[in-house]
Amino acid sequence: MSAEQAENFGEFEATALANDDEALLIQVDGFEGPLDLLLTLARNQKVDIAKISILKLAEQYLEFVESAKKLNLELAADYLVMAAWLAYLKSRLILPQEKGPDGEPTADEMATRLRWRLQRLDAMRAMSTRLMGRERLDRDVFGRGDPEPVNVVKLRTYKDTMYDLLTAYATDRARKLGGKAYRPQMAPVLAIEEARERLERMLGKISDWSALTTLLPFEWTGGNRRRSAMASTLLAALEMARDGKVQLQQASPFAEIYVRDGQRGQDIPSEASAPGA
Amino acid sequence: MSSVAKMISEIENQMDAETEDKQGEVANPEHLRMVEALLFAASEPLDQKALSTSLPEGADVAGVLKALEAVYEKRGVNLCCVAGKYQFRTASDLAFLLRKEQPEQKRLSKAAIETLAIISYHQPVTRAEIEDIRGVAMSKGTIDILMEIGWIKIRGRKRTPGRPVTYGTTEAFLVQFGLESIGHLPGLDELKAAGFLEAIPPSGFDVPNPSDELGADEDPYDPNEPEMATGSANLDEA
Amino acid sequence: MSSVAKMISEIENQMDAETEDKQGEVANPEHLRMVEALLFAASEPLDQKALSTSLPEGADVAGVLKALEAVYEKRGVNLCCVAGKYQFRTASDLAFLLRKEQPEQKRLSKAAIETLAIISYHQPVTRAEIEDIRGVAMSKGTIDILMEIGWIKIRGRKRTPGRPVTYGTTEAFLVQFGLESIGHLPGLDELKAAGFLEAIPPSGFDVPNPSDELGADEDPYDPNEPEMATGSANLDEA
Repeated sequence: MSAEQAENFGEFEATALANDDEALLIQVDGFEGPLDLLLTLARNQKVDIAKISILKLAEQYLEFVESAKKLNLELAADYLVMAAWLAYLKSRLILPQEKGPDGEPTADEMATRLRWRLQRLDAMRAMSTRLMGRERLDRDVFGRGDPEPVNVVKLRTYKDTMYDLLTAYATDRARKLGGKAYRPQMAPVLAIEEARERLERMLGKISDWSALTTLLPFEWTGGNRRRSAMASTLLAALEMARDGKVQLQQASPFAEIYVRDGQRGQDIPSEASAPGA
Repeated sequence: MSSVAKMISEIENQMDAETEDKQGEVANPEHLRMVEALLFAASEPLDQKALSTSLPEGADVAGVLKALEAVYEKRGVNLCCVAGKYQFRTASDLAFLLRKEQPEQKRLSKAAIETLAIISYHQPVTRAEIEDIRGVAMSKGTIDILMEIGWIKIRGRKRTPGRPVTYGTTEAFLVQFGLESIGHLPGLDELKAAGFLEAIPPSGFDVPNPSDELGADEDPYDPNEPEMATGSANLDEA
Repeated sequence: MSSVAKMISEIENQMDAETEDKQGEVANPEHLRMVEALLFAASEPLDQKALSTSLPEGADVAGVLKALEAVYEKRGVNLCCVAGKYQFRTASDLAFLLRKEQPEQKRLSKAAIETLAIISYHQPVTRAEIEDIRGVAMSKGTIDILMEIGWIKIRGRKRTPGRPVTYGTTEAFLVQFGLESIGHLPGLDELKAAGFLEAIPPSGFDVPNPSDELGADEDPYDPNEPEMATGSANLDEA
């Protein structure tokens, strides 16, 4: 190891990278891979990288790898791959120029390519320094410390329509008039007791034979209401007939049923004189 | 001179007046820049003491602030002093720029739409009457909501003990519900025909003819009239 | 004339020059105030489109921004264009006043900084290409850290075997580094002239620019596309 190298790399240490993809590899501290190592060596030649001697560089690199081996450092595989490649390049650079096998680039072309890569890495390093050296927000320059947020004003519109208004009015009014207590809706049925009471009250007032249909309550008209009134009144009349309070007669099935007070005479009206048949 | 340049020139004139007030004392432009940056970046208003610790020793912070105030007086951003502390705020006349309107569609609550319906049909109507018609006590919020939307208003006072205020609907109400006038609200027969009511309404059901005119027992509303004790209505009184 | 007034007068002269450039077109002072207020109030940079939605129709937003940039050029607060958007920022020469003594939250590793630089100048760029430039395999953490900070993003896939994903920088990167666009990266022209931005490996005469646009051999990134095996670069191939 040359004195110059010792000065630069004498203190390198091996560091295991924990919690990393490369955890099992040993990295030479301070170097970001073989190209970085080459770039550092190239800088030590103190000439423009564009004009650097690749042969000298290859020798330095190989020397470095040798010294690492002596220190029992296990180098990461990519350093060794680079070493092998550089050893090959070195051998070709020493030999007279000739094309490699299968149209492989010449040693000079390979050297130029390596030089170019080193220059490019060097340039990108410089750019990263320039980039990070820029004035950065919240470190060098600052935005408004107390921004005024945009007030969101809700513009309310209502979807309620005339229909909603009228529905509300009708249901509300109906509910109030219906009283506050719950009232089940009654089916339109005339109770038999009610029909019998009615019939009993009417007994004194009806004349001789009266058609049952004429005795139905006036307000029980139409459809189911009338049929319920008819059925209940008939049942009431049958009950009263059983008790002997009324007499009933019907000329034929589905014909008009006649009612009269049970206290009246036994004479039966003829078909012809039956009222309202 | 361009109009912008003219505007700036005006500021300059104010500035001159400002600095003359101080008898030749001139705000240091570099200090002006510093205070400008400090106030801009600060997350809270800064007082003179806080500013002077950042400025070079001996800087005339008060003078700089005065000058800055003048510079920004007519700008979109003003230098404001609140409780002895300074901060930049956007000019108050531009507040509308920082407002974003977001439409939102809503529906009235059941109680609110029912109350609105009763007010519309029974106007002029007092709170007690509304409660009597609805059969439930009304929460204060219901009337407030309808007032806030602008669909109802206080229209008068009833000539009854306590002189309770009477409510009625507004023009905005007519617009919302597509009515030409309050008189165009559908009557009993129309409600029946449209199926809103049973064919045979419960006895005692009547639909009033609402009117915008002052009622016979109603006085116009005078907002300056001292409020009388207006306890909640006696339901049995109505 | 006081020195402050003189300073403002200078601004005025700049402004005159500015408005003359535009051949008599004068930035409306009221629009100037509006843009000033909007940009001052916002915490984020605003683009011309966002500004114009708040301004009266037909307002010359670009002209107003130019005028405003001139007005604030020498002030403690400057109008900056970052990522194609506009934002007021404190003048950079006043950083010493404002620099907060907070330790930089996450000190980026050398590898991360280099990787960021390579991605910003070479975008769209694949992992293999980054590794080729740096000459070393990249640890997964490096990309992750930059992604987490929000400075880089996956932007597409290269139309090469394996369809590797391509990386690029984000808007947050431009905002953080005060760049108007990728094209404003420092030293971009030097890199281009030296041929260091040539496609990797050098493919001929074309000198691609770093670009937000999809490259010719790049497909937009579809996060749902199944990931292919993306081995690390072969160093011996280079």
